[in-house]
Amino acid sequence: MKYAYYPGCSLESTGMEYNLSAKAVAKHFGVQLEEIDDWNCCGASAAHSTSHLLSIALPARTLALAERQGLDVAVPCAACFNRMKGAQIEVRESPKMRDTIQEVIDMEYTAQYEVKALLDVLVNELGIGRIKEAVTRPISGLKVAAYYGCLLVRPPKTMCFDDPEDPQTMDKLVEALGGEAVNWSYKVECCGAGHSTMKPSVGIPMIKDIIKNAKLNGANCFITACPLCFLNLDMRQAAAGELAKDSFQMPVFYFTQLMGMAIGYSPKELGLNKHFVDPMKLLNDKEIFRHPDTRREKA
Amino acid sequence: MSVEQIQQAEWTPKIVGFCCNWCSYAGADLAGTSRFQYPSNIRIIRVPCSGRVNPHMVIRAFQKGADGVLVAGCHPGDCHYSTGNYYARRRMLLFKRLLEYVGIEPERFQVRWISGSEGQKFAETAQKLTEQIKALGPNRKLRDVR
Amino acid sequence: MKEQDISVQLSENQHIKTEVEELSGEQVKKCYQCGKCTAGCPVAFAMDNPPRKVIRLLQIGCGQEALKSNSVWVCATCETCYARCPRGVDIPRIMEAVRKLAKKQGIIPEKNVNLFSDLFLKSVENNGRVHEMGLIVGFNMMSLQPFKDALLAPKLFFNGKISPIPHKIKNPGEMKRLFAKVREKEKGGEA
Amino acid sequence: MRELVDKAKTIAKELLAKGEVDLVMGWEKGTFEDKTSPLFMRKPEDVDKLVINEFCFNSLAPYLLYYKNHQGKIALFVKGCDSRGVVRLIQDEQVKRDKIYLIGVPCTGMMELNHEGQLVDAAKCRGCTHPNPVLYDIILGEEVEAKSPGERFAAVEKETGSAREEVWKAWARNYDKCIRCYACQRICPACNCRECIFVDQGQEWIERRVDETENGAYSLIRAYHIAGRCVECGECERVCPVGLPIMKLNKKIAKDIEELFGPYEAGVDLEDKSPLGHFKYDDPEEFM
Amino acid sequence: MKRVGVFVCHCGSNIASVVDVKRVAEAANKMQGVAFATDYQYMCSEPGQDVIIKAIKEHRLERVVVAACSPRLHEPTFRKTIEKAGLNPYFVEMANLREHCSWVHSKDKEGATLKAIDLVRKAVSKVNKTFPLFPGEIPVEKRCLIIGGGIAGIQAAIDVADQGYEVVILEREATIGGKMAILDKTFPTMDCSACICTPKMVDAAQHPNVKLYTWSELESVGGYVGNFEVTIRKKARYVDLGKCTGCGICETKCPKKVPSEFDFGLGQRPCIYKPFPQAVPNKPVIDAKNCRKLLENKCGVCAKVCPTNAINYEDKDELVTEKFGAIIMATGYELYDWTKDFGEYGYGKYPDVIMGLQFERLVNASGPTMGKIKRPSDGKVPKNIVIVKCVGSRSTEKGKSYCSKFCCMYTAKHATQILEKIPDANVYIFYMDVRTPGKMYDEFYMRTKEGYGAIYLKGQVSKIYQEGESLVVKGEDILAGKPIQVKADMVILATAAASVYDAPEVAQKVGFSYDKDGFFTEAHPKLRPVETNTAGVYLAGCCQGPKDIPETVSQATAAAAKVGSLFSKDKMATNPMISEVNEKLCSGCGLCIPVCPYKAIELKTITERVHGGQVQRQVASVNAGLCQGCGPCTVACRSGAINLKGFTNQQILAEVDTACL
Repeated sequence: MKYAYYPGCSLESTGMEYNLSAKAVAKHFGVQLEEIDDWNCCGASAAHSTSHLLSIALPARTLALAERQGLDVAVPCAACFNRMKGAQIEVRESPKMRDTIQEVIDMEYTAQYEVKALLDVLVNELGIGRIKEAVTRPISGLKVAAYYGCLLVRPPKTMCFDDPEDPQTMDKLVEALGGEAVNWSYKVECCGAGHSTMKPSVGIPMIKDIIKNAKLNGANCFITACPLCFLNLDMRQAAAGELAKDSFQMPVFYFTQLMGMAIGYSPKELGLNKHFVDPMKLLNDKEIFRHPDTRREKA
Repeated sequence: MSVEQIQQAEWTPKIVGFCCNWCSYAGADLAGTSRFQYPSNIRIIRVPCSGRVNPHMVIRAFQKGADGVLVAGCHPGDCHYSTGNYYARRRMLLFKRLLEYVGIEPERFQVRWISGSEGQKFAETAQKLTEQIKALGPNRKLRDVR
Repeated sequence: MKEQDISVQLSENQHIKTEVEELSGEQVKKCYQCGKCTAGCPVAFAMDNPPRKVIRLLQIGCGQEALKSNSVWVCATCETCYARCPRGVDIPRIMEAVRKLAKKQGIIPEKNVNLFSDLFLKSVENNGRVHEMGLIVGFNMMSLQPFKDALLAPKLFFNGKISPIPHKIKNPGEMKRLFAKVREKEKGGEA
Repeated sequence: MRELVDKAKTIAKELLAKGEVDLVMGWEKGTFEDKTSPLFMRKPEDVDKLVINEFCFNSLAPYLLYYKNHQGKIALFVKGCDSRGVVRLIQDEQVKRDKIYLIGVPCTGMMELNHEGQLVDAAKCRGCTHPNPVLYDIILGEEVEAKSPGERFAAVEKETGSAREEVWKAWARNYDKCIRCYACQRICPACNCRECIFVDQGQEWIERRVDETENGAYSLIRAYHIAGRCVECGECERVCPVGLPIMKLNKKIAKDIEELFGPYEAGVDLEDKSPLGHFKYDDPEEFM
Repeated sequence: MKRVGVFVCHCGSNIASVVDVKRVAEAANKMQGVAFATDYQYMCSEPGQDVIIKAIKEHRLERVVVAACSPRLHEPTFRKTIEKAGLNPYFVEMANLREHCSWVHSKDKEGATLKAIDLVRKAVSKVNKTFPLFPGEIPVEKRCLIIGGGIAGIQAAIDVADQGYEVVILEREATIGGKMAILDKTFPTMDCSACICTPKMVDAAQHPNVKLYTWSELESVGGYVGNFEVTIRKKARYVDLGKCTGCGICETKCPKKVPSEFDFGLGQRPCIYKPFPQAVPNKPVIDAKNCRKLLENKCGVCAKVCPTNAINYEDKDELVTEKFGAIIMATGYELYDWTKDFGEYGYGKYPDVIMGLQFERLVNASGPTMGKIKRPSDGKVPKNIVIVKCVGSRSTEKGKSYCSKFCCMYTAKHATQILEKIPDANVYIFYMDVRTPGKMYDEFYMRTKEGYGAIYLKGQVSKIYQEGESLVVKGEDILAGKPIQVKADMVILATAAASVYDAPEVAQKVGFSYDKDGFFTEAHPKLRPVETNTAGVYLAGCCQGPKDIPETVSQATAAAAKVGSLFSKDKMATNPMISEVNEKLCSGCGLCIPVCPYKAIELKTITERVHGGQVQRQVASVNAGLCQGCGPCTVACRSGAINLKGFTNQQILAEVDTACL
C-alpha cells in the first residue's frame, strides 16, 4: 500500500507525536506514506468561515500536488481530512467549480484520486486481522473511550466511512489491541476546539462534559484521531477539571500511539513524553511496558 | 384595407380539440356552467382518455383544414384510467417535435392538462390558442387542397 | 418589545434572505422549525438565538436580527445539526452565510472569533502554513489577554511542539497570488 | 470482409448437410459488381454462390416475415444492423428465436459508387454504432471497431436556423417526389403489420393519392409507427427509388427519444422495453 | 348512409336564447343522411322523449342525434329513450349545444348558431358509423376473499357474511386479531381493546359463512372481477386443528422458551404456542425455526403430552386454489423500524428506549409484566418517562415523509395510562405539532395536559443517551427558545406507521397499484376511496394509509357494502364500450399489451386455414372482464387491428373530418 501523505500544520507542531507514531506504525505495516511535496495549510475552519471558494482552493492546491504523485491521499488530521474530502467531492461533482479552482490554483486538478482518513487506511484497509497478528504487547487494562469528534464522521453524506452517530472503527481497533473500548455517549460530540482558544467560556464546558461522560462510563483514557481534539482534551483537561471540581487524570492517545505501543514501540518513539496529562502513570499501573515481549527482544 | 387584409380580419381559425371525457371534457362543461366566455371556433371531440388520441388523427385534422389542434387530458396522476395520460405524454412529446422538425409551427399543435375543476383554464386555453393561431394565419401545410 | 409588521419586514428584508440563500445554496423555507438542530447543538447554550431561531428570523423577514446574532459566530461548524435535520437543511452553510453577510455589514459581535480566523488566514497567506506560536501570541496580544495560557505555552515550547520560526512553503508568493485570485473572483461573484 | 467467405461457406454447408437447418439466407453476386442479391440456399451445393463483401447491403431479416409459417429452422447471415432487425422481429413476436440460426458477420462497412463513379463508404453506414452483430449463434472472424459512432445523429444535427417556412417548403418539395411504392416499409424489419393501414383503404385512415397532403401524412405516420422501434439500418433510405431522406425523420425521432427519455437504441437488447411502451412519472413536459 | 333523426333542444332559454335552434334544425334537415329534424323545449322531459320515440317510429329512424346539453349529463337518459323505441341504446349521439356552445358564446349569437350546426353535423357523421353494442355478461362467483385478519378484515368479513355471502379470511399469523389485539386500551374512550376486539374475533370465527385460513399466505391471484382464482399456501402448522382441543398442555410442557413476537421481545413464549391466550383459532402452532424436534429431532415432548395426539411433525405446506368474486385487501401496517436509521436515539441498544406498541404490551394486563409498568432493563418502575413523537414520520431524510396520523392520540393515551398507574410519575412529550381532528379527540388531549398534567414540550429530540441508570434526552423547547434536557427512566418512541414490508409484492400479485410508501392506491382519492383501480378489489384499513380504529372499521364496512352490491346480481353486465381485436389484421406483435393499465390484453394462439394447410399464429385478445375502455392500446396498434367500440378510429376520424369542414 502506498499513499500520498498530508501531515498538515498541527502535526508539524502541537501534534508532532501523532506524526511520529503514525509514521512508525505505517512503516511497521509496510504502508508507504510519501509526504506531499510542498503541501500547504488546508485553511481549516477559518477559511471555511470566511470564503467558500478559499476553503476549497487551499486544500485543492495540495491535492493537485498529490495528483502529480499519482496517489490516493492519506490524511491523519480529522480536520484537514474533512476539508480535503469536502473540496475533492465538490470539485468532482461540479465542473464549474473545477474550472474556477484550476484557475485559482493555476494547476490541473481533476479530483480523480481518493482522499482517505489515516484511521480508515490503518484500520479498515489494513484489516483488523493483520493488526491482531502484529500485537506483541496487548494494552490490556486500558479502558478506552474512543473519541471521534465532529469532523471524522460528519457530514455523513461526504465523510461516509463510518457511522455518524455510533462510529466503531477505533473501538474495533482498541479491542484488537487487547484493550477494552467503553460504551459511552459523547463519541461524536464536538469539543469546540476553536473555542477553547477564542472563547474559553464556551470551549471549556464542552470539554468538561466529554471527559465527565467518559469517566462516568468507566474509561481511564481517550483515543482520538484528531490533533485539535487531542490538544483540547490534553492541554485543557486541567482547566476542565477545575470547572468540574474534579481532578481528571485521563491521558489522551492518538490511535497510532496505542497501535505503536501494542506492536512494541518504546514510549519515546511514540512521543508519549510530550503529553500534558502524563500517560506513563496509567501505562505503568497497567504494566503495559513491563510486558516482556517487546519488539527489540524479538529483533 | 386591401382585400387580403379584409379577409385576414374576417378569417377565424378552425381549431379541433380532443378532450378526455373525465377531466378536460368535464373542464369544458364547467367552463359552460360557470359561463366563462371563449371564441366559438373550437370544436371539441370527446375521447375516453388522452391516451386514445392517435397522432394520425391530429394529422388528419390538419389535412382536412384545421388551423390548430389541441389535445387535452387529465393532469399526470389524475388519469381516470391511472396511466393513459402518461403514454399520451410520451407520444405527443415525440410527435410534436416531429411536426416542428418538418416546419409546422409549434403553436398549431398544443397539449394541455386540464382537470374537471379547471373551467377557467379551459376557457383561457381556448382563448389563447385562438389568438396565437389567428396571428399565424390559416394553415396551408399538410392541407388537402382539393 | 415593539411588534413588527411582518408584511413590511418580509418585503424590506427579502434581500437578506435571498443573499443568504445564494451564499449558502440552501433554502430556508425547507426548515419546519422542529428544533432538532438546537437540541443537538453543543454550543447552543452560548448563543443568543439558537440555530432554529436564526433560520426562523430569516423565514419571517427579520434578517437584520439574525445578522446581529452572536450565534453565527459561536457556531463550531460541527455539522451535528445537518447530520440529524429531518428536512436535510444544511444549517452550517446557512450560519456561515449569515456570518459573511454580517461581516460585510461590519456587524461583529464576537471580535475574538473574527480576529482569530483573520490572524489564522494572514498566517496562511504569508507562510502557506499556520505558524501556531505566532498565531497564539499574536492572538493573545491583540485580544488584549497577553497572559492567557501563559502557563501552558512553556510546556508546549520545551516539548518542541511550538517553535518561534514559522514553517513555510517553498514559494510563499504563490499563496499570496492564490488569495488575491480568490478575492477578485468573489468580487466577480463567482463560486 | 471478403476473407470471411470461406469460413462462412463451410458453416453454411455443414448446417445444411447436417440438416440442422433447411434454409440458409445469404448473398450472391448481383447483376452489377457493386450489388448483391439475396441467396436462398437449400442444398449444400447452393452454397458455392455465397459471397460476403462490402456490397452485402440488403438486410435479410425482413425476409423472415415471409417464412412465418415455415416449419424447419432457418439460418441467415447477419451484419450488426441486420441482427438488430432480427431482434426487432423477435421482440415483435414475428419470429421465434429457436426457429432461427444466426451467423454473425462483423461488418467493416458497405461501399457504394458515388456520382463520379468512385467507391466510397456507403451513406447508410455513417454513424453506425453496432458494426458487430448484437445477437448470433456463431460469429465469423474478429469483432471490429465502430468507425464513427459519434456521428449517429449527424443527419439531423445540422440544418438548424433556416426559417420554418423554408424548412417546410424544402421538406414538402422532397416528399412531392414520393411515388408511394412502399419499398421503404417492405424492407423495414419494424414494418411488420399483417396489413398496412396505408394499403388497407377499408380503415379510412388514408386515401391512396400521390400529392403533398397524402405524401406528407404517409411519411410522418410511417416514421411515427416505427418510433422507438427503428433499428437505424438505413435500408428504407437506401431502397428509395426517388432518394427521399427518409432516415432523417427516423433519426430525428431516435434523437428526441434519447433527449426526452434517456439513452436508448432499438433492437440491441432482447429484454428492453420500447420507449412508447412504458413511461416515467417524471417524464419531461416541455409542451406545458 | 343510415336514416338519422336530429332533435334540437331549447333547454328552456338556456340554448334557445343564444342559439337559433330553428335554424339549426333546418340546417340539420339538409344534412346528408338526415331523415328528420326538429326542435323542442325540453328534450329530456317526458314529452320531449316521446317526441323522439314517435319520430323514430314514424320516420323509421335508424340513428338519433340529440343536440342538447353535455352527454356527461343525459346520454344515459336518451339511450334509454331510444331503447324504448326499439333501437340499440348506443345508436344515439349528443351534440353539446349548452355547456360547449350557448353558455360560452352568449355574446356571439351568430357564431354560436354556426357552431351549433357544426356540432350537429359532427354528431351525425359519428352516429352514422356506430354499430350496435351489447353489454357482455360475466358470471359472479359470490365468495369474498379477505386478505388480512386484523380488525379491518374481521369487520369486513362479518359485514359481507351477514349479507349472506361466503367469506374466507386469509391471515399469515397463527391467529386473527391483528394490531388491535396487541393494544391495551383505545382512545379516546379508554375502553379495553381486547374486550371489544376478541368478541369480534369470535363472532367472525363462528359465523356460518366465514372460513378462516390462519398461518397461511397468498400465493397467486388469477382471473378478474367476479372470477378471481386464488392460490393460498397453508403453512405447515404441525398441529392437527381437527384433533387439537386447545387444552394448552403442550405449551406449558415445552422446554424451550424464545422471545415472543407478540410482546415484541419483552416476554417469552414456548416453541409450540398461541400468540396470546384469546387467540382465534385457540390452537397452537409449532415454531419450526426453534422447535428442537424439527431442528435436531430431539425432545418431542409436546407429542408425548398431547392427549389427542394432534401433533404431527411430518406436516407439510399445502396449496389450495379457490374461486372468489371479490377481494378485500386488509393487510394493515407495521411500525417503521427505527433501529436501523436513528443512531442519535441509540440504534435500539438502550433497552429502556421502546416503541409505542411495546409499551402497549408493558401496560397490558395480559402482557409480560401483568400490566405493571416496569422498564425492560431492570424491572424498576420508571418515574420520569419521555415520549418522543414523529420518529421517522414527517421526515424527508430518514423514514417517511407523511404524518402517521394516530400517534398524537395514542401518545396522549400512553401519558394518561402512565399517570394513572404511576401517580407520582412525570411524563414529558416532545412533539412537533399535536394533531387531534376527530370526535372527542382534542378534548382527550386537553384532559391529558390539564387533567393528568402531562408535560408537552414543542421540539424534536436530537439525542438520547445512557448516563448511569438513566437516559438523557436532549431537545429544545421551541416555545421558550431554549435547549433543554430531561433525565428519564424510560423513553417511548412514537415511530411512524409504515406499510407492511411485502405490501408491494402482494399488490403486484393481486394486480393493482401502490404508492411510493407501499400503501395501496385507491381508485379516486375523494370519490372512490375504497375501490382500487382493479375492478373487484377493495381496500380496508391501514393498508391504504395510516388510520385509527374507527376509520378503519368504517372503511371495512364500506368495502363490505361494495362487495354486497357486486354480489347482488348473478351476472355482471360489462361495459360494451371496450377494445376489440380484428384478428384478420392483428399480427400479434403485442405492442398493445404493456400500455394496458388493467392487464386486459394477452396473446392467444389461433388456428386458421392458409391455402389448404392449417397454420397457427398468435393474436391479441381482450378480456372483457378487465378492459375498462380507455383506448391507449388502439394507438399502440399500428395496423388498427385493435379498436375501441363506441370510440372507433372510424368514428373519431369522421368527427375530425366534419369538424374541419
